[in-house]
Amino acid sequence: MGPNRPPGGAPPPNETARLVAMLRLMHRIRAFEREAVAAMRSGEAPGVVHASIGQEAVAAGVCLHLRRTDRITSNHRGHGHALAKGADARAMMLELYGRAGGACGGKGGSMHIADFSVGMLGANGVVGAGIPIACGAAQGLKLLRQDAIVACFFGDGAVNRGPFLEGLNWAALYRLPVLFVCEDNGFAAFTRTAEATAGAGAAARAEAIGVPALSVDGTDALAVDAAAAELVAAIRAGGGPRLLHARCYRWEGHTGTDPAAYRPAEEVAAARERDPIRRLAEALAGRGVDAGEIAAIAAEAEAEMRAHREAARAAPPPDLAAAFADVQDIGAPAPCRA
Amino acid sequence: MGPNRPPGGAPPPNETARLVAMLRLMHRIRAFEREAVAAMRSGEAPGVVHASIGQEAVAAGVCLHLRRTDRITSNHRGHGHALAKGADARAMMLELYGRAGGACGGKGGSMHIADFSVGMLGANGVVGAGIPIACGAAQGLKLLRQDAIVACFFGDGAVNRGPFLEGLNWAALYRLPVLFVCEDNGFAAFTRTAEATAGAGAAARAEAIGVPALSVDGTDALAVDAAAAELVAAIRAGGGPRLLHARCYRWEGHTGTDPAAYRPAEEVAAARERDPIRRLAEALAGRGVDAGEIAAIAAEAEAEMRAHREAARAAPPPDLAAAFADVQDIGAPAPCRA
Amino acid sequence: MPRLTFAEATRRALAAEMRRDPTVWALGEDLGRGGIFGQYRGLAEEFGPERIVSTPISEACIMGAGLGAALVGTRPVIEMRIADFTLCAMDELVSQIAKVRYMFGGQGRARLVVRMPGGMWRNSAAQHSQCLEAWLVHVPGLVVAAPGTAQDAASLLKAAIRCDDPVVLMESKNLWTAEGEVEEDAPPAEFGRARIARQGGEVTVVTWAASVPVVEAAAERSGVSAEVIDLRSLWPWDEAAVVASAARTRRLLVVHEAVTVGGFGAEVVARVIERLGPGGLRAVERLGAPRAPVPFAPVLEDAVRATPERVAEAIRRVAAA
Amino acid sequence: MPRLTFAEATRRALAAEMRRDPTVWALGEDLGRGGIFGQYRGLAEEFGPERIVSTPISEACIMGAGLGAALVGTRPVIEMRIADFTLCAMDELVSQIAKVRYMFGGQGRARLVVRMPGGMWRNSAAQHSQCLEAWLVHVPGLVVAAPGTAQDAASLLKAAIRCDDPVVLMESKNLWTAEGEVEEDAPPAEFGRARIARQGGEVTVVTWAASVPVVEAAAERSGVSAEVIDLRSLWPWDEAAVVASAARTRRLLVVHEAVTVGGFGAEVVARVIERLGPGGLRAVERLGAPRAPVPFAPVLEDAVRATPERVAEAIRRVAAA
Ligand SMILES: Cc1ncc(C[n+]2csc(CCOP(=O)(O)OP(=O)(O)O)c2C)c(N)n1
Ligand SMILES: Cc1ncc(C[n+]2csc(CCOP(=O)(O)OP(=O)(O)O)c2C)c(N)n1
Ligand SMILES: [Mg+2]
Ligand SMILES: [Mg+2]
Repeated sequence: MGPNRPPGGAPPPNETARLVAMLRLMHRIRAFEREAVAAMRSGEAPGVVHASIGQEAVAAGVCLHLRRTDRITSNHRGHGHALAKGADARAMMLELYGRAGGACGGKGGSMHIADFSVGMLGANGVVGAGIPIACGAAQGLKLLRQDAIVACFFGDGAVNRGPFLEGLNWAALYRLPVLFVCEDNGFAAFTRTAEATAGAGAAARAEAIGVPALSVDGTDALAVDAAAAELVAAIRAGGGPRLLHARCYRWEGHTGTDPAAYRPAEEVAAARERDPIRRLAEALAGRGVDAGEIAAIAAEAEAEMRAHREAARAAPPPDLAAAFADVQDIGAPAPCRA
Repeated sequence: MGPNRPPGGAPPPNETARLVAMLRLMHRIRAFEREAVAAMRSGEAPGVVHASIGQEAVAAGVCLHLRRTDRITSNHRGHGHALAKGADARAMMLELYGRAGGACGGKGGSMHIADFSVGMLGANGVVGAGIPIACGAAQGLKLLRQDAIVACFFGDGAVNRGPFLEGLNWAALYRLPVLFVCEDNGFAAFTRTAEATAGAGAAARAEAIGVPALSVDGTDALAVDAAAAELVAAIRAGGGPRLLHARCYRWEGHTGTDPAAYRPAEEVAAARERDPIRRLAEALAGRGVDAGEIAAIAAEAEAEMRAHREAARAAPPPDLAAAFADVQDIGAPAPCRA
Repeated sequence: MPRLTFAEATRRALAAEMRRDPTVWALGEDLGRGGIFGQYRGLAEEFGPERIVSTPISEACIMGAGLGAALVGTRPVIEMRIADFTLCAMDELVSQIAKVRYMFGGQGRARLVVRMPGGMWRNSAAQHSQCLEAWLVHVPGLVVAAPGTAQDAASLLKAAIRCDDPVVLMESKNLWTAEGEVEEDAPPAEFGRARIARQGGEVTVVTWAASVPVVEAAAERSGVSAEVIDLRSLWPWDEAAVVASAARTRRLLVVHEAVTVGGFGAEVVARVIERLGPGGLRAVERLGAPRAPVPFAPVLEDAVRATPERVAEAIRRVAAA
Repeated sequence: MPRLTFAEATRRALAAEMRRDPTVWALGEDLGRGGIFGQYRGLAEEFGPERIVSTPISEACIMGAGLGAALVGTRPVIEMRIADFTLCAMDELVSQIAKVRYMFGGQGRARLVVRMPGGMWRNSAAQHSQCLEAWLVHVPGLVVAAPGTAQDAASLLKAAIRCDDPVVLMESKNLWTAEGEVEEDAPPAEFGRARIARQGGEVTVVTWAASVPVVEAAAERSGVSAEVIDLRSLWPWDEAAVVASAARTRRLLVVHEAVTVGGFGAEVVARVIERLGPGGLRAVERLGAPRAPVPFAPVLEDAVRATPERVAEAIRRVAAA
């Protein structure tokens, strides 16, 4: 339970509304990614897609504590983070399709989704690369005397790359307002977290580098919400960086085409049993939210994302000139011959 | 006190001989570096020299527990490590002078001293770069079923670079026979350890990554000796990697020409008071070693290194062909025109 | 001779070398699961996890550990997964591996192979599509090879493993599933020897790696008698073969996937001019990518790559000049 | 005009820019102590530790944090201490900084400067002497400059700080203590505009950075009427000036400190030939380092560098060809 919510007892009404918003967001993320994976599998959308289905509580639970002026950096599995920060879902879907009007004009694709207008500073195709960027963003905001924080999402795989150490040490040294979020979904590509990570894991490493950390069940939306509330409050109070270690599970393969044969069916089934969306819905029902309202939220999210996909299918490809634009102002490239 | 020595009481005679050897080694390191710094300051030796004067107990205390077949990797401040592992002092001095017959034929210089014949796999001009190399050396030895370990020396500055994290995690995962030695001399160039390193430091970081660690007073030769004995024994027993965090102080500036004005004179004076060599000599005197013998050890070391310096002064420069040799066999460079 | 994909050809070559020499081993992410292109499939089962080492996502340590292991006498095959990730291990490759023998006066050797699957691959966008061979040719100490046929993928890998210098293999992601005839017992390739992929008398077209099939197809359709030279290795490279051909055709075109500016094509052009004198040639051109990152959308990606149409047009242009 | 060292000229230029624009700041190791060449001396005292940030030895984070700070609207000056250490931050420079604007469709810009003190410097040996400008010219998204005079060191730094693209400054370690006349109020330099350092009619000699004074001295002593062009920036570079001069002299020599093979000299040669046609020139040569690491001993270092004698000889050779 976070500092904002009394431990036990009926939540205040606006609190329930907040959790309903969280449920809606989680449904939207899942519906978006279901469409995205289908689009990729059918060959409609080019490139690869990494889905975070099953992990929605982490993105939603963290980002609902952020303001529009706060920033996030993300990784290759970034649709949920982007949507949770308020990125335009239609522009994102167009981007996945490589169409004009895409969030990055069709030049980024799934792994490079960004929406700077809502503080989403970019997904990243390089594991761990968002960590130093988040640190610098926080440092820049501090220098500009802007009262904003940065959340930095990465996977369990990133904690074995150098930038994890360099970035956490950096943030601690300069007491930067950064919330590091390690989404530990049990795998880095085809390798289990435990096979690649020695010692007690992300939270222990963070503590040793001087970044206080919390570990939570990342499939429990209320737990993530509470932990994020606590950590964000500490950061906003000037306490320096924090790390949230959220244990979860990815339901899909590493990419949309990975059958994930490296894990037993029972393990996947057990994870699906702990569906963060279903459990949050149940909790809300327990708090008196109407079953019809809950069902409608899911249906609306699905309808929204279906519509975005339709729009993406119908959208034209980008203008070829885009290939040569936005490289640089000084010494910009000349377009290729025909 | 390490496992090999009873806590208190008179040490066994061979134990005293061992400590006398340690004292001799420490004197040789200091004498070598005094000559090296003088050679550089006078302009006789080109390039830069990083002296480890004041830190001799670390190199000596660790390497005396190594066998000839064991390997070490080192950093830019590597003369002591090399000498302690048994490298040829004369060849080293010639190398510093950039002369024919130098340890690396005059192509490496102080920052790239190596002596593969005694398992010294090289100093390194890049902070932290020796860490992955040490891990791989240990992994290779294991694959070759060679019963040997690797000691990896680096400074407090290296614990803020990515390879520290990547290497320690790696060694722990594969249970490699590596002794990581963090020589914490209080500074990384002109920056104090505490100004650059958040959290509880090298040992805490190592533990969090799954590498058991010990911290010792690195100016206390007996303490280093005992800790190294314990850690090396654990590694040889198949226990996987260990880290030794040795707190010490560098008496000289960062390089031979750095006046080190960034530290108060009293601080330097206090450090000199804790001279590891004098204290080991006193301990040996207390154990009944003759004062004359102790004085002779110092004098011999100084005479040896003076002689090496004479030899280096007199040695011819390398043959110019060396500049184009040992680049590669396939596609080797043609020498420059005149 | 069996027809094999590049992935399968190199898989068999690596297996053969590992059977032949117990000091050969491989390390990289997810190798135990066969590698992401299947080029290690089944090898963990045959050789065990100590010789097919699945590593954490620690590129700097993968590269640096490979060096350490070479210095004690093993021959590691270092897998970078995607060439772009080598950017996370550049100090280890350039300041350590490439220099260790030289700066220690010949005491140690980095007998190792770095496999870098590079270039465009199905809309992978800016961070997964780079071609950086020009960088590596610029680095003393490294041998650099770039196979354009399945046979060379196997034979150059064998040669790389047996080589006493560090060898970087620029493997093309786009070619992993391409097939070619492969003589499995073929001897290791010889570095620095090009292959005349197509004979011709009007234009000399120099290329390598994934551009080889593109250029072959373009030469076919160009209507010009173009001599296509597949360099196979970029350092050393077969200057003699290129100079001989260009001296005959007096027209030189270099085609590569990498950005033209600062690409290895510049070196080829400069060297041929130095050897033949400017008067030795009538026309020279380089065809590579514009100086722009690789975009995601298929139409945009096509706009920045040397398609067979663009290559054919360039061949005709140079022939006509 | 005062005579200033390169270090002092850039120190003043940075201070002036920091006074002018409160979003300009610098980060790197030991900057609070003035930087290792004195190019930040006194700045921490004037601007405080929040704008002159002394960092841990964390090159990847120094580079990556610089990018993050640029994305929120500041203009960081990223100090790499020694250019070679950029190898520890290559992903951040090449896959992040250079690509961020493009791959996000123009949403963000990396308005930042990367200062890379490079090249040989008093027997620093293989790991502290590299010249990697050719790599960076090959990377779309980057502007690359390489001052050869104290005035340009200042004016290019100013231009870099005000530029809306990421700019890499290849500063030469060997020049930090060299002096030149510096007009402090000079406007920022214009990227892509070369300086004719010496006029001449027989040979065009193109060079940059630490080679500029070497070539000027060599031209003087060569006895040949050599036109010396100091490129000042390598991307964009002043093709027009070089082509115009070479069209006149019909003889082109490019001199640089970096390894010749794959160096930026190859690009200059290839481009001039493409522009003038092979028939437009009578003689072409590149003079750089052999494809070997830089050795430690003074006599060996001298053996691999373009000394004024070697340059003068090359000028005479090209003039005579
Ligand atoms: C530096 C780097 N190395 C390797 C990869 C290839 N890769 C992409 S995603 C991935 C797994 C990442 O695992 P994790 O960080 O746990 O994130 P998850 O995919 O589980 O969300 C790998 C190895 C990469 N993109 N970047
Ligand atoms: C990657 C890298 N960054 C910076 C440097 C420059 N440098 C050389 S030594 C040094 C200080 C290292 O401090 P530490 O590791 O504590 O070793 P010490 O010098 O104290 O022995 C620095 C910053 C370097 N050589 N390599
Ligand atoms: Mg994961
Ligand atoms: Mg230190």
